[in-house]
Amino acid sequence: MEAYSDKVMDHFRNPRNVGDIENPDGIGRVGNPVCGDIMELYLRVEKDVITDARFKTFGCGAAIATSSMVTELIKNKTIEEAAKISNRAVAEALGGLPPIKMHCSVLAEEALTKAIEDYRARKRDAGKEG
Amino acid sequence: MEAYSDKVMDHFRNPRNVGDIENPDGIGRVGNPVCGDIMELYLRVEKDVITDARFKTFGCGAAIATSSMVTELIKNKTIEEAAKISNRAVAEALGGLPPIKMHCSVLAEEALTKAIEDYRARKRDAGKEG
Amino acid sequence: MKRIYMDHAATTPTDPEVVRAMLPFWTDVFGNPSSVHQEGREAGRAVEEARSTVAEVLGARPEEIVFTAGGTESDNLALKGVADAKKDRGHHIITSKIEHHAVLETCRFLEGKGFHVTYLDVDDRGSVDPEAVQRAITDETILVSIMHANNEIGTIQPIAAIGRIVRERGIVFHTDAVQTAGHLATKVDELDVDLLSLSAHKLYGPKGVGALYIRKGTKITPFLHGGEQERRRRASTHNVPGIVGLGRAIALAEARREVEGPRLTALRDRLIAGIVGGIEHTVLNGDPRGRLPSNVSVAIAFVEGESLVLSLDMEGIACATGSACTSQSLEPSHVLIGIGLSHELAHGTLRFSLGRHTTEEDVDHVLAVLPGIVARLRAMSPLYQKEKK
Amino acid sequence: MKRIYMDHAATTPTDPEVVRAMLPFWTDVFGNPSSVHQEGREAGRAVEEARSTVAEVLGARPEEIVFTAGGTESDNLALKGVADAKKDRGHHIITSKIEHHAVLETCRFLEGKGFHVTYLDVDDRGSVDPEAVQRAITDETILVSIMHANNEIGTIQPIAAIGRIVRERGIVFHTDAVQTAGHLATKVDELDVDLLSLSAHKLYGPKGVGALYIRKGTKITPFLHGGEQERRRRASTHNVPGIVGLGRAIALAEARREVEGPRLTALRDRLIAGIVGGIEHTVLNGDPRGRLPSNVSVAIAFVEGESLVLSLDMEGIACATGSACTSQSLEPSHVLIGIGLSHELAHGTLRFSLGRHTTEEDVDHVLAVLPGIVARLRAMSPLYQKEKK
Ligand SMILES: Cc1ncc(COP(=O)(O)O)c(C=O)c1O
Ligand SMILES: Cc1ncc(COP(=O)(O)O)c(C=O)c1O
Repeated sequence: MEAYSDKVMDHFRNPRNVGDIENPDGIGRVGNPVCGDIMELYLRVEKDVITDARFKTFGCGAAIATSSMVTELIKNKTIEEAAKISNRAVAEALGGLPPIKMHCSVLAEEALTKAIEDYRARKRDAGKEG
Repeated sequence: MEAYSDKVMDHFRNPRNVGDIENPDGIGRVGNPVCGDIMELYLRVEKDVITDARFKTFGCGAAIATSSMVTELIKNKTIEEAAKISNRAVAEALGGLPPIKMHCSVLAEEALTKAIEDYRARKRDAGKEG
Repeated sequence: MKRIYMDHAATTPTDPEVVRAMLPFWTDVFGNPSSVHQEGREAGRAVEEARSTVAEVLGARPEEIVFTAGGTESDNLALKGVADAKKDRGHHIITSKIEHHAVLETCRFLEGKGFHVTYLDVDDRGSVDPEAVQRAITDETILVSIMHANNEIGTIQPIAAIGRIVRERGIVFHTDAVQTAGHLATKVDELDVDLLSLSAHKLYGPKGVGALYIRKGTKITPFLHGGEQERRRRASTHNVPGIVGLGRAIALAEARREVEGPRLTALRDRLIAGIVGGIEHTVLNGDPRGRLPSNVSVAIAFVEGESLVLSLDMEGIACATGSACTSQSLEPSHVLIGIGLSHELAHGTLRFSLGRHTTEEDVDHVLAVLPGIVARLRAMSPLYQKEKK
Repeated sequence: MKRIYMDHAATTPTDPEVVRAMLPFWTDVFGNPSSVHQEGREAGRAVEEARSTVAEVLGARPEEIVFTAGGTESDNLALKGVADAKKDRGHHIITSKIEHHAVLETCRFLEGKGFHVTYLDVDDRGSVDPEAVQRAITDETILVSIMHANNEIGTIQPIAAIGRIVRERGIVFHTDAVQTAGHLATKVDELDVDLLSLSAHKLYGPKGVGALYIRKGTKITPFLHGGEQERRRRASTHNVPGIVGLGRAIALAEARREVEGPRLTALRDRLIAGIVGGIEHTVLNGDPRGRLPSNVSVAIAFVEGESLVLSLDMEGIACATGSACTSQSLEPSHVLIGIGLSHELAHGTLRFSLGRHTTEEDVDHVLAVLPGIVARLRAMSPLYQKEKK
């Protein structure tokens, strides 16, 4: 198989920000067991800035590495900035992915998008409540 | 390619009885350039006994070896005895032939048959004349 | 770090004795066996010796052996060759859902050419029921192809029982013995087969060479068209060193088979017991007894196979998740789905395939390392979390 | 007795440096490139390096190279693959009467599957006329296959001129470069081809491995069905040592090509002059100038080729009569008949194909030995006798 980059292997070996966040401000859950990848992304947001991000992932090396990388990329970014991070950006930050593994970066982008959507929805709801 | 037996190679290397016979008592000509083998067999016959046999052959190693062998096999045989020599007998005397070369032994048998026919025809004609 | 290679079902290292046997045939006895001259004849003799060796191991005649470029070509030649040769008699082919892709993809290709293929179900241990074969046969059936043993889960099929049923109906019977030749007994009369595929690199021979046994009288259209090699059944200049290597490798494998089988079986069962007994939520795939002596296939819940393989690789252990050939695919293994595993468990399956150099220490090392890896990956897994809750 | 090998068109000895390059890949770097683990990745890297080398020599991109089991498989994949992929556009194929059997027999097979094949005539030097290709094209034409140089008579075809005509009509153009890769320039853009076949054992690489160049965008149905290797264009476990050997061999051949070509050409012309000038009733086959630097093909009247080859063999000289692949056939070579030789002259054709180790002394030794052999065989020949009378 085409080898992973050193960056990917580093993030696979030592994934950053594994775990979940109690009472998160946003959650993104994507993937399913059929394709073999499930990602959960948890956000802690304060004043529209992501102060913490954590993930849990069932998936291949690339899935774990992209999850780890996406948490790193979004930490201390505003929601607006984070929303602009594309799957390409994640893959590039990892020093590239084998072509057949690009879908993992897509999944990571989707998890992020969902988590942000979830955050925004909660905020809207909270706004209504408040 | 499947190798020739030592006997075949011996007869190819040192073919017996190469040449023709002036005013032979029988000639057999078989084969054609399309299949790549042409044999001419010449007989000297005295009192129905083959006292000399010679050949000329255009053909592969097996064709030359079977020609040589057939001359050896028929020398000093009566015409009747010689007529019974089959292609199998020629091939066997050579220690066998590769399957794809068995047609050469068939050709040798045909040359012999024709030469004997020719001899008998001449004898008949001579009888008529005489 | 010492490497522990447990992926012999993907490929084996070539036996150094096999390499030595091949060596003269590149630079010294390098002729083309089709040539008339000495260089050609010497090369030809080496090919025929190897053919006799392979024939002997299979209990076949030399002229029933055709050399190919590997298991895939043997399977393609068998299936496409018989389908084409018998197309006037019928268009129905029977196989199983858990065959190797070399058989399944060939069947799908043939479906595109107007053939009908029945893909038989297997039971939860991966076994094909001979009676199911019987029931699937129609007047149109021309060919049945069932593998001798499965490359992923190791299940050994009742080939002789199927062969009896199939062949008495005058239907051609093929078995893919790529995982068994040199490892189990593969006498073609005992197996009752017309065609048998094997591949050298699965039995400590070189990659890129294999053979197809073709029972005398079996009609088959050539697959590779060209020169007249292999009695016109397979064109192309003979891979002389490779063929010599196959001959030597299968002779060596056959000679040690009866000692090696039980040795591997003991190691296999130790590894299985250690994993299934030592790690929660794990289950053995395939048949506990009727399986290849080398095969350990376990489904490890809540984690994904590639990350297990990578983690083990970092610890010096080489193994596989599903079939090596399809590791690039996103779909879970058709074999594991075929025996009824959930997608999740299929994705979490590890295959350890043991070999000649595998020792008890190796097995114990795997057993020492694996639980920690599983625990670490489960700790990251959203599925495991849910299970615990 | 020192052997003089002059049958390099049948096969070449593998370069010892190529053998050395392959050696680690049987026992050490023995993994399956499809595997995830280190053993697999290392093997995979070696395959990709070889692919880049082959691509570079052809002026192609690595992803346009598919590794196969030799020239025959490359030709089969090219022709059957394009025929199947393009069958909805048309059923007409154009080739020449003097192609290798790997192309011709494949065409005959395709005729049985409903394709129409035009077999173009060649002139008396064995050349295909580009305008004849142009005239043969119909709206139904999907594929043209013309070899780069002929294996029997050495004639080099005007590939670029044909390519221009064919490709501008949107028709796929294949060339069999098995005799030229590593020996002549074979840049795919200069040759203007979509597909190009080559085989390692003709360029001092190992037997049983080859490649097909497939220009990006060319639709082709796989020939070997199975796993997902080679971007799904050719299934089967990679023959890693063989592929590494092909890479090394083609790099070495390419590096010495511009020196070796003129050297061989001089030896070739010396041998031709010596035979045609020194032995009565002999004639050069093919094109005196537009021919492979290594090829000497001469028709020797009144004698048959095999007995010439055997006689030379006894003197330590290895050469061929017509194509090695078909030396088992009784029919005279279709190539020699194709250039208008009589059956008799075709049967009496000798091919000397020179190579890296051929020296001027070797050539002179052949020239010293051959006349006696010819005389001896002519003395036995009933045809010669007639000529003399
Ligand atoms: C059962 C089975 N059949 C066929 C094959 C294909 O063999 P090869 O890779 O030699 O083409 C394999 C291995 O890859 C296999 O395990
Ligand atoms: C022109 C040509 N094409 C194809 C082939 C077939 O190559 P291989 O023997 O590697 O299959 C050969 C040689 O045999 C050849 O000379």
